[in-house]
This record gives sequence, C-alpha cells and structure tokens, in this order.
Amino acid sequence: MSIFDITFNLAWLIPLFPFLAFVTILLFTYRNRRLSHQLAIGGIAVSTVLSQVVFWAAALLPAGGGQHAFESALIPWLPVGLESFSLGVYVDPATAVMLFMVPLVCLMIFIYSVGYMQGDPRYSRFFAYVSLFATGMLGMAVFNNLLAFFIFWEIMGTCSYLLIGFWYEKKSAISAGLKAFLVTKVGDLFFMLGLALLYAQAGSLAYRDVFSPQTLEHLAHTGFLGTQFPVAAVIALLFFGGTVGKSAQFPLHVWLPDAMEGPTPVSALIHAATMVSAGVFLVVRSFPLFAAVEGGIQMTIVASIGAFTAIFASIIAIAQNDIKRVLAFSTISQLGYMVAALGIGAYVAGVFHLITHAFFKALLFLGSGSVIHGLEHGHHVEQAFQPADVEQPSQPAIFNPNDMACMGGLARRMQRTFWTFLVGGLALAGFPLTAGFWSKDEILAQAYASSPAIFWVLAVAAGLTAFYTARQICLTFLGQPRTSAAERAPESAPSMTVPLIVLAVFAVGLGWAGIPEHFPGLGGRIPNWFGHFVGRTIETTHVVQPTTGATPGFVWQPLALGLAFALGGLALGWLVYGWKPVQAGEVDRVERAFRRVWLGWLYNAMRDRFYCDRIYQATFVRGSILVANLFHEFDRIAVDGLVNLAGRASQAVSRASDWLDVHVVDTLVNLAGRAGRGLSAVSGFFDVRVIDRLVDLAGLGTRAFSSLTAVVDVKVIDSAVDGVGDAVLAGGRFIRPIQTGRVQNYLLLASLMVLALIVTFFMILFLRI
Amino acid sequence: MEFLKNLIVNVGLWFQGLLASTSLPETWVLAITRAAGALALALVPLVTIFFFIWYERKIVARIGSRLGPNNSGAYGGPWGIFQVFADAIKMFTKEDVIPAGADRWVFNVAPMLTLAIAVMIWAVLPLGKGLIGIDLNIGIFYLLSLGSGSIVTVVMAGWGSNNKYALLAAFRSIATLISYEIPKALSVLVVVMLAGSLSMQDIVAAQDVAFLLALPLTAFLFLAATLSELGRRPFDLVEADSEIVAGYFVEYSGIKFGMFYVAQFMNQLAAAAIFSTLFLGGWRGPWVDQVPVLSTLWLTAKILLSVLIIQFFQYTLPRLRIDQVLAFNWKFLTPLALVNVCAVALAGKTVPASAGPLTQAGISLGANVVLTLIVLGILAIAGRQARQREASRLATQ
Amino acid sequence: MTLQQILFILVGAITLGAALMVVTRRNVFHAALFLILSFFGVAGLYVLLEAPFLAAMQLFIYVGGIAILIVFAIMLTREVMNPAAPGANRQWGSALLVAVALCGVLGWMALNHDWKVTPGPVSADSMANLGKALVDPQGFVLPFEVTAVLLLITFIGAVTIARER
Amino acid sequence: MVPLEWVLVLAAALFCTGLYGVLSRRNAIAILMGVELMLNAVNINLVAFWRYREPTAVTGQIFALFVYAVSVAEVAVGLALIFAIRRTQDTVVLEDIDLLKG
Repeated sequence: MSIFDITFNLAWLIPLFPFLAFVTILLFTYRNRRLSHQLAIGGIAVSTVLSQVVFWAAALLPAGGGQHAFESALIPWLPVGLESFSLGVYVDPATAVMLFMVPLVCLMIFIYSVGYMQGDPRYSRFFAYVSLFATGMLGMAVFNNLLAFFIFWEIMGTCSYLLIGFWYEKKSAISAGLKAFLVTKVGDLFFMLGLALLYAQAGSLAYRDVFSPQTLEHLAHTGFLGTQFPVAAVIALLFFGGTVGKSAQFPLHVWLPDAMEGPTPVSALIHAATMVSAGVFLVVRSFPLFAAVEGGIQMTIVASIGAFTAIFASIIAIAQNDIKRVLAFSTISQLGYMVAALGIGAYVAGVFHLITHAFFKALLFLGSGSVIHGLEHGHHVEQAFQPADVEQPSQPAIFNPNDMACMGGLARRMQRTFWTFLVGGLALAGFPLTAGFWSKDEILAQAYASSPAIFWVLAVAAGLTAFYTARQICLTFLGQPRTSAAERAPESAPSMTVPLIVLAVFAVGLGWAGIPEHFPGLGGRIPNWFGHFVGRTIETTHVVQPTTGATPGFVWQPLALGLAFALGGLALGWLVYGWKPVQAGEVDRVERAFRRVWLGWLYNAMRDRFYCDRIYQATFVRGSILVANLFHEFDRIAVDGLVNLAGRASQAVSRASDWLDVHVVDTLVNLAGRAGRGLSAVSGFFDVRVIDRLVDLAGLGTRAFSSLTAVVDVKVIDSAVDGVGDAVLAGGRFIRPIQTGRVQNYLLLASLMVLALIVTFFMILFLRI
Repeated sequence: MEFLKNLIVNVGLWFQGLLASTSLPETWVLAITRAAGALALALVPLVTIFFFIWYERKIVARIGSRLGPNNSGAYGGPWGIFQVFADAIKMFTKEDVIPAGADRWVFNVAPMLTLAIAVMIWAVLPLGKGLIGIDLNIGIFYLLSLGSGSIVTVVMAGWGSNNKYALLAAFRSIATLISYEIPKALSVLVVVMLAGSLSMQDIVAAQDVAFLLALPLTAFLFLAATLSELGRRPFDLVEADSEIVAGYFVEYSGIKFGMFYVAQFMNQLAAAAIFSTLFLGGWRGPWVDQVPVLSTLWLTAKILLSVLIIQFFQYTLPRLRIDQVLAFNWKFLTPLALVNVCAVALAGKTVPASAGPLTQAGISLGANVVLTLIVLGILAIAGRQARQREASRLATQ
Repeated sequence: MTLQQILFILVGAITLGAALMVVTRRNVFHAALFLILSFFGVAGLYVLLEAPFLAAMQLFIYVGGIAILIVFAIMLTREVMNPAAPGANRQWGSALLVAVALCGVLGWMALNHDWKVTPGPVSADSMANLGKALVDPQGFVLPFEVTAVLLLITFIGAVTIARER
Repeated sequence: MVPLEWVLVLAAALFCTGLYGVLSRRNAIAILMGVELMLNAVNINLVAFWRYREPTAVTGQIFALFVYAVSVAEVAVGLALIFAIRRTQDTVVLEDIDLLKG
C-alpha cells in the first residue's frame, strides 16, 4: 500500500464527517446553538483538510504514470440478485479538483452563516441541513459508481428543498421550495432513465466498467431499440436531461430565481457554487459517454442549449431589480457557458470555469448577503430613530432589503464588502487577470476554434454579463444612498467579511493556475498546471479527442473579441448607471431607453423572464389540473353513473310496469268487461259463469300462489337466515366453557394434548403402527 | 503396644474379625460392622456433650469471675461435674406440655429432627488419622447443606408451637441463618481452593501449614458466620432471655426442650470441630504417624482450644439487634468474603503451581493481611466520618 | 435383590409417598413439609445414582432455598386460605384421570423400550471435571454466564413485583 | 445395580403426581409445589440417563444444575406474582383469579 493508496483510502472519510455533524446536531445538540455550529464547522473543516490531502496527493501522483485514477477496495453493500453493488472510492483529477473546491467553499459559507443566521430561531437546524448537503456534494464527488452519484444527487435535491423553504412561515418560500424540488425532479427522471438504460446495456454502473473502452465501443455501436440511433447518445442525452434540471439550463431554469427565497448562505452554497455545478459535474464525469459517438448530435444539442441559456439568462439578468435575482440569472448563464464548453468538447476549459465560477459566484452571493444584512440593520436602526410622522424623503413605496432600488452609495459604509464584491464582479465579467477572465477566455478560444456560431453567442453573452455586473455594482455601491436605511447600513461582522476576503483571493489567484502556455506575455511563466492535471483524464479515459484536437497555437481573435466585449460591457454599464448617480425612485435607465425605442414590450418580457413562469403555469400546471379534473369527472360520470344507472333503471322498470299495469291491463279488463256487458244479454250467463269464475279462479290461483310463496318465504328463507344465526350462537355457547378463565382448565387441556402427542409419537416411532 | 497405638481403629477391626468368624454371609457382616461403627460415631457426641456442657459453664463462670458448677450443693461432685447429670435428670422428669392448637405432628417432630441433624454433622468429621465416619468426596459441602437443613427444623418448631413469639423468633433466626450461610460458604470456598478438594480428609492432609496461619481473615469470617448460625451470644437475639423468652423453643418443655438444648450445644461442639479441622489442621500434630491414636488427642486439644476462642467471643461481646446482625452480614461480611475469595485466588495465581505448600501459604497469608489492613483502613475512615457527622448533628441541634 | 435395590425401593417409596401427600394434604403447610421430605428422598436417590454433588446441591438449593421460600409464602398468605375449603378444585377428577393415564403411558414406554444401557463406573474425579466443564470456554461457560444474568434479572423482577408500593 | 427402568418409572410417577397437584390444587402455592415435583422428576431422569448411558461425560449433571437454576428463578417469580395478586385481589385461590374471563 503506497503512500498514495493510504491517502486515497482516506477519501471515503470526507463525506462521513459532515454526515456525523448532521446526525449529532439533529439528535443531540439541537438546543445548544453554539455547539451546533461548532460541530458543523468542525465537520466540514476536517473534511476540508482531508480533501486537501487527497487533492495534493492526486496532484503529485506521477503524471500519466501507471494507473491514473485511483480506485479503492470495493465494499459490497447492496446485494442485487447474484452479485451485489459494490462501493468504493474513485479519485481522478476531476474528483480531486472538485474535492479542492467544494469543501473550501462550504467552509467559507459555514463560517459566514454563523454571522448571517445570528438571530434565527431554527439556528441549529440550518447547520444540520447544510452539513447534510455538504455530505451529499462530497459523496457525489468521491464514490466510484453512478448509483452512489445518483443517491447523493438526490440527497442534495432534498437539502435544497429543505433549505429553500427554510423560513417556512413565508408562503413564497414554501412554493419556491416545492417548485425547485419538482422541476429538478423532472430532470432527475431523465437522469434515472439514463441510468436504467446504461445498467441494462453495460451491466454495471461503476465508472471502471462503464467507461472502459469495450463498453464505450459497445454502447456507441448498438442501436437504441433497434433504431440506428446509438445507445450512447441516448444515454448521454438522458443524463443531460438531469443536468438541465439540476443546473437550471434553459427549459428547466425557472426554479433557480425563485430559490432565492432561502437564506443567502443557502443561495450562495447551493444555488451558486456547488449544487448547480453538480449537473455540470455529471456531464464532466460521464464525458467519455458523451464523446463516445464521434460527432454525434448529442454534443451539438448540449452545446446549443448551453449557449442559448447563457445568452437568454444574461438578457433577463439585465432587467432584474432584486440583487439576488440578478446573481441567480448570472449563475444560469455561467452554467450555460460551462455546458456549452463541454458541448464543444472543451473539457478542460469547462471544468476550469466550473471551479473558478464556484469561487467568485459564492463570493458575489455572500457579498449580496452582507449588503442585505446591512440594509436590514440599517432599516431597524432607522425605524428606531425615525419619528413616524416626519415626512420621509421620496422613497420607494415599500422597503425591501433585496431591492437594489433601496440601495446605493453603500461603498462608503461597507468598505470590505464593496471591495470584495467588486473583485467578484470583475471576475464574473471576465476582467483581465481575474480567474473569470482566464477560464472564460479559454472557453471562447475553444469555441472560436470549434464552431463560430457558438463563439459569437458566448461572446455577446459575455458582453451582457459584463453590463449587468457593472449595473449591479453601480446601483448597489456607487451613487447616493436612495433610502435612509442605505445611509445607516453598517459593515457586517468580521465572521461574515473574512470569508469574503478569502474567496476574493481565490477568485483572482485561482485563475493563474491555468494560464495556457501559448498565452502571450504571461504564457510560459506559470506552468499551465490545471490544463495538464485535468487534461490527463482525457487521455487516460482514451476518449477520442473531439473536433478541436490539440489546442492550436495562440489565436489572437477570440482573446481580442472577448476582451472587447468584456471591457465594453463594463464601460457601457458604468456609463449608463455610474456616471450620473441614480436618484431614489428614478425609473430604470435601460427601461427608459427601451421605451423610447418602442421596445417597451421587450423590457417587460425581460423583467418577466420572458413569461416562462406564466407559460409553464398555463401549460403544465393548469394542464395537469385539467387532466386531474377530467379524470375526476370521468370517475364521477362514468363509474358513479353506472351505479346510479342500475339504480335508476330498476326504478324506471318498476314505474313502467306500474304504468303498464294501470293503463294496459285495466283497460283490457274494462274493455273485456264492457264487451261482456255489450253481449250481456247473450253472455250474461257466460259472463257470470265463465268470466267471473275465470277471474275468481285467477284470483284464487294468485292467492294460493301468494300464500304458497309466503309459506316458502317464511320457511325456507327466514329459517335459513335465522338458522345461520342460531348455529353461530350454538357454536359460541359450545365453545364458551372452554374459556373459563381458570388457568387450570387450560392446563388440563394442555396435558391432554401432551398425552395424546406422546401416545401417537410412541406408537409411530416405537411400534411402527 | 501396637494395638494401643491405633486403639479405636483396631477395636473396629477386632470387632469385624469377630463377626467374620461367625457364619454370617459376607454382606451382612459388612452391614452390621458399618451399623455398629455408625452407632459408635453417633454416641461420641452424645457422650462428650455432657463433659462439654460442664466445660463450657466452667469457662463462662471463669470469664464472669464466678465459680460455675461446684460441689456446693452437695451433689455437684468434685468441681461440679455431676451438675450436668443433675440437669439432665431434671430435664427428663419435667412435664412434657403440648400447647393447645399446636400442630401436633410438626411440634413433636421438630426437636427430633434438630437433634438428628446435629448428630449427622459428625458423620463427616475426621476424628483421627484413619478414623472418619465416611470420607465423602463432597465432605464440606455436605456440612453446608446440612446447615440449610437445620433451617427447616427452626421453621417447624416456630410454626408448630402456635405462638406468635415463637413464630417471630423463628423468622428472625431463619433470616440470620440464611444470610450467614453466604459468608460461611464463601470462606469454606477459600479453604477448598487452597486444599484443592472438598473431602475433609484431603483438607486436613493439605494443611501442612495450618490454614489459620495461611488465611487469618478467612478464619475470622468463618468464625463470625458459624457463631451467628449457632445463635450464641453476639448474635443470640433468638433466645435472648430478656426479650423474646427463649426463642422458637419457648413452648417446649421437658425432654423436647432438652433435645433443643443438647442440639444447640452439640452444634457448638461440631462448629468447634469443623473450625479446628478446617483451620487448625484437624488431627495433624507431631508424632501422629508413629502413634495414630495421638491424632484423636490432638483433635480434642484443638477442639477445646477453638471452643475457648468461641466462648471468648461469646461472653465478651454485647448482644446485637436483629437489624445490626443483618446489616453486619450484608454490608460487611458478605462483601468482605467475596473480596477475600478474589484476593486469595489472584494471589494463588501469581505463584506457579509447582511452588511448595509453604510459599502458597505465605502468598495467601500476604493476601489476607493486605486485605485486612485495607478493610481496617476503610473502617477507620468510615468511623471517623460517622463521628464527624454525629458531632456536626449535635452541634446543629 | 441387592442391598442397593432395597435401598432404592425404600427411598423411592419415601419420595413418592411424600409427593402424594404434598398433592393431597389440605393443610398447605403440611404439604410444604412433605415437599421437603420428598426433596430429601430425591437427594437420597441421587446418592444411590452415585451423583453426590447433585445430592448436596439438591439439599442446598431445594431444601435450603426453595422450600423455605415456599414456607415463607405460605406463612405470609395464611389467613387468606380458609382451611375448611376442600384442597382440590372441581376438576380434580379429570385431572386425576389425565395424570394416571400419562403415568401409565410413560411407565409402559419406560418398561418396553430397551434403553441400550451402557453401565460403567463413574469416573473418580467426575466432580472435578464437572467444575471444569462449567467454566471451560469450549464447555458450558456461556450458558453458565447467561444463567447468572437470568438469575439476576429474575430476582430484581421478583423484588419489584412483590414490593409493597 | 438398580435397573434403569425402575428409576424411569419412579420419575414418571413423581412427574404425574406433580401434574395432578398442578391441575387439581386450589391454592396457588400448592400449584408451585406441584411444579417443583415435576422439575425434580425431570432432574431424576437427567441424572439417571447420565448414570446409565455415559457416566464419564459430564453433560447430564450440568443439565441438572441448569434445571436447578431455572427452577429457583421460576419459584422466585411465581411467588412474587402470587404476592402481587394477593395484594391486589386479596385471594390466593386460583379459581377466583379469572379476570380474563370472557
């Protein structure tokens, strides 16, 4: 067992510690707030240390030497038919990088939320859920088969539901949580189908088997259900369905903006850094599957959806007023970036952007959280001082700490938050030398090389990103405070600002780890460590290198265009919003511009997220309600109807016979009577003797018959019914003495039984009777 | 001379030879000699009891610095040795009363059983070198179970005499008998552990070093337990004359009372005999091998010595209340006995089995001494705390 | 008829007689005393079957322990049982029938089945290896410990049930 | 040597007397005595089979010992129950104790 094996074997401990923290908080230290958060932070701190150890061990593993990805001994844990699912640890560069990013971000966010969640009544429950989430995320990264991946994927889904609906007294929080859960569940459905299909074809879900060349070969060439459409592509697309759900790509992105209802650390942790990137990680993990079919349409689908989401979300982000909604849409667009990168085969760039994005997006969310926190304090302080009757300067109607309209000029009050937020914003926009720049530039370069259409979409999206980032920074931090609360907003406690600073350092520093060699100027100086490290997974999983082939020599166009768009966007944003400070209650300038150019309808659409929610509401939600009602009606009409029908039918028959009896029979009888009278002279005699006798006879017959039935009825039916009753009673009376309540009677019976047993036993065995 | 050396055994052999000469079939001869032996053995305690009662009353008097039985009443005989016979005759002549409503059968059988059990104990005691009723390989365990047998007789006596006091006294004595059985059994266990076998002869044989020296603490425990079972002075609340008039045999008079009285003394004698067998080395002594008859003499000497020890305890310690008796047992004796068993066992383990008896005895002596010191230390501390609590209680009063 | 057989018949008669008296005597205390007598008889039986340790054990446990317990119980519930009422309840007839039948069957089985007796001398140190077997790990140490725990639990349970609240 | 059959017959007889005692006696404690008799009968059988089948082995006697332990436990609990019942329903006669009567 070399030193590496030992360290890698530590890997399965990483998800264990947060889980232990979760269990202990939930069960034992629920009431003690301080102990709970110490436990949670302790848990994640330990797993951070462990993951750093594993990360550096993986990094130092001789590049390409021997077996690359480490796989620990397998522990059979779920017997399936003959053999059983086995669980083990699988550490390859992608996992290592995730292990580097996830615990660190989680640790920062845990520390941050100690300050943020200060006054919350359900303080320790928050830490319990967040630790469970950390378990889910780490578990997903560490274990060696897709089933474990799916299990932890679902754990994260549940945690996100629990945490979005954390303040469950708010109606909106509940519906947002439910929406998030259901929409991601749609995606999970596809993921599960993909898993089933894969298991059916490959016979196992462990990475080693699934991504081995033979299985990939087999998958690539077998048609799906007989059609010539390769199974690998189908599975890849189904997996991609899961990613769309989880990482809020275009059709299933609606839940992420509403997920902002949850506390900000949650949004930062789950809806910015880790969980949403889980979807992308799924694509990263099953990349060989995606790339199995040479030039297959699934890659183009992935790339196109990714690009479209990027541009689509960035457009909407411009029109959002809520600080967290802007960040939410920016997350969606950045995820679109990563998906597009993976779609065009830029594996390394995608993973790199995944990691850097996690850091600066978490930073931005925590920064916004600190702003909101400050505003709330400012608001309370202001309530206390402000005598109610003094006329307020013109302020937005209702004070909402999230709304950027109520902010402005916070830079002076909240120095540290402002600077860290600025660094994050620049990284997001792709300002040179920041992490965002390196990763986004890498993607643009790959996109430029592979397909110009996607390049241009991504470039425009980058420009829009820069624009709304600048807008956000100017609205919140620069200019004049538009509300009294904004004037008094205090700087947040150190426990909140320290993580910001750490994340800011990473937001910038991390980029330098992946500077491509051929980059002019800085290129050669710092080795492109990230490229080599993560790139190795491509060779080892002997995936045929998709279209781009080896990264070509330095091409200056994508860099120049990217820079132009990024700086242009930032400048434009600053010009529109920063130049002349926005007054309180002023209509949004972009909106005014759109209205003037008769594009008002477009702006409304942008603000309303292109009416996606309404469309879904109209189509899916109302549709399912409609179908439900339909079934209900069917049930009511058809089934109940049948029963009632039977009932009514019998009534109808009885009424008809009654009617028949009255009209037909009586008239006939009367007719006969009249005819008889008509012939009375002749037939008087005949009438009296024959008809009357006949009638009497009939009457006699019926009476006799009815008396007969009466007798039969009494004798046969009643007696039968009573008979059963009496039999039961008699049986009861017969059995009652057995239950005398006296122990000894039972004992007597028991000993009789014993006696009988012994006799029979003896006769059978000894005397062969 | 040879004959004299092992007098009793030879007499037995002579008798058997005599019988063999007659024409009786072999089994019958064996049966008769066995019966004769048993009869002789039974007579031994009955005869010695008279001397023993006199001896005990003399000691008691001496301790209480008074004369005890003497010839003052003209029929005492030299040093009052006939006193006991006079009492016996009185006992026979007294009127034998059966209380009304008493359970006749149970009332009458109780004294007989008590006496029977008292005599049965002697069957197993080794009286001399080759001289023992029957060398049961469960010797000492037989004695313990007989002890539990005596409980039944107490119940019968207490219940049979249809008298509340008798029943109450019976309950009390049963409580003490049962609870003291445990430390007694445990101390016997220690002796058996060292001797390696349950049979009495083996125990005597194993006592190169008298177990009293090897196991002083265990000897003390055994003594305390037997004293309480005898119902003698420190624990004699059963027939404490002042409180519950003469215990569960209050309703008995005449010969039945005599039986109880004699049975009690016989138990005491037997206890002394057991004590000397277990702890003083039984009939072992110098020159025993050359002159076997000496062994019995050695045994009687040791019995007299242990009787002296018992009397010493009896007539110096005050009478204890029933709760004190039980508390003494459950809170002090039983835990101590348990710890003692463990201590000796552990000590035994430290010495390799091959070590000679001396080292073994030395080791167990060491264990016992250490244990006693610890116990005394604990008692001292407990005593001081009690005194302080008492003082503080008085102070606060 | 060897001496031993005579003794066996004697002891057997005592035990059985006492047992019958236990079952029939109306006065429960007398029944208890006869029970003790039958325990003595059974002890004698063990001696005849050359199991001296068990005989002593029988005396020690049954006579010293259980009999006293039963006597105590009788004394504590004495005034409740009016001695006049008949000892046996209404179903004694059928009970007698069943008992006799069972005895007949068992006895007949005992006599008619050859038990493949393999007589042999009892090993001298039978008691020593009995002790060893009780604590030897391959032997019976587990049931021995379990019985210890069982007894502990029983006594605690008995005390709590019978304790005056 | 006493033949094995005699011992078995004796044990069977003892067992049946115990059974009769259990089935017919009114006083709960008398029933306990009956049960004791039955246990003793079982013990006799155990020892008899030990003595006549494999005197060298030790399992027979050990079984008897465990029967002792169990019987002690049974009597202890039985009496405790009887005391409890007597305290609550003030009777020891088994016929009166039939709360579960249908």
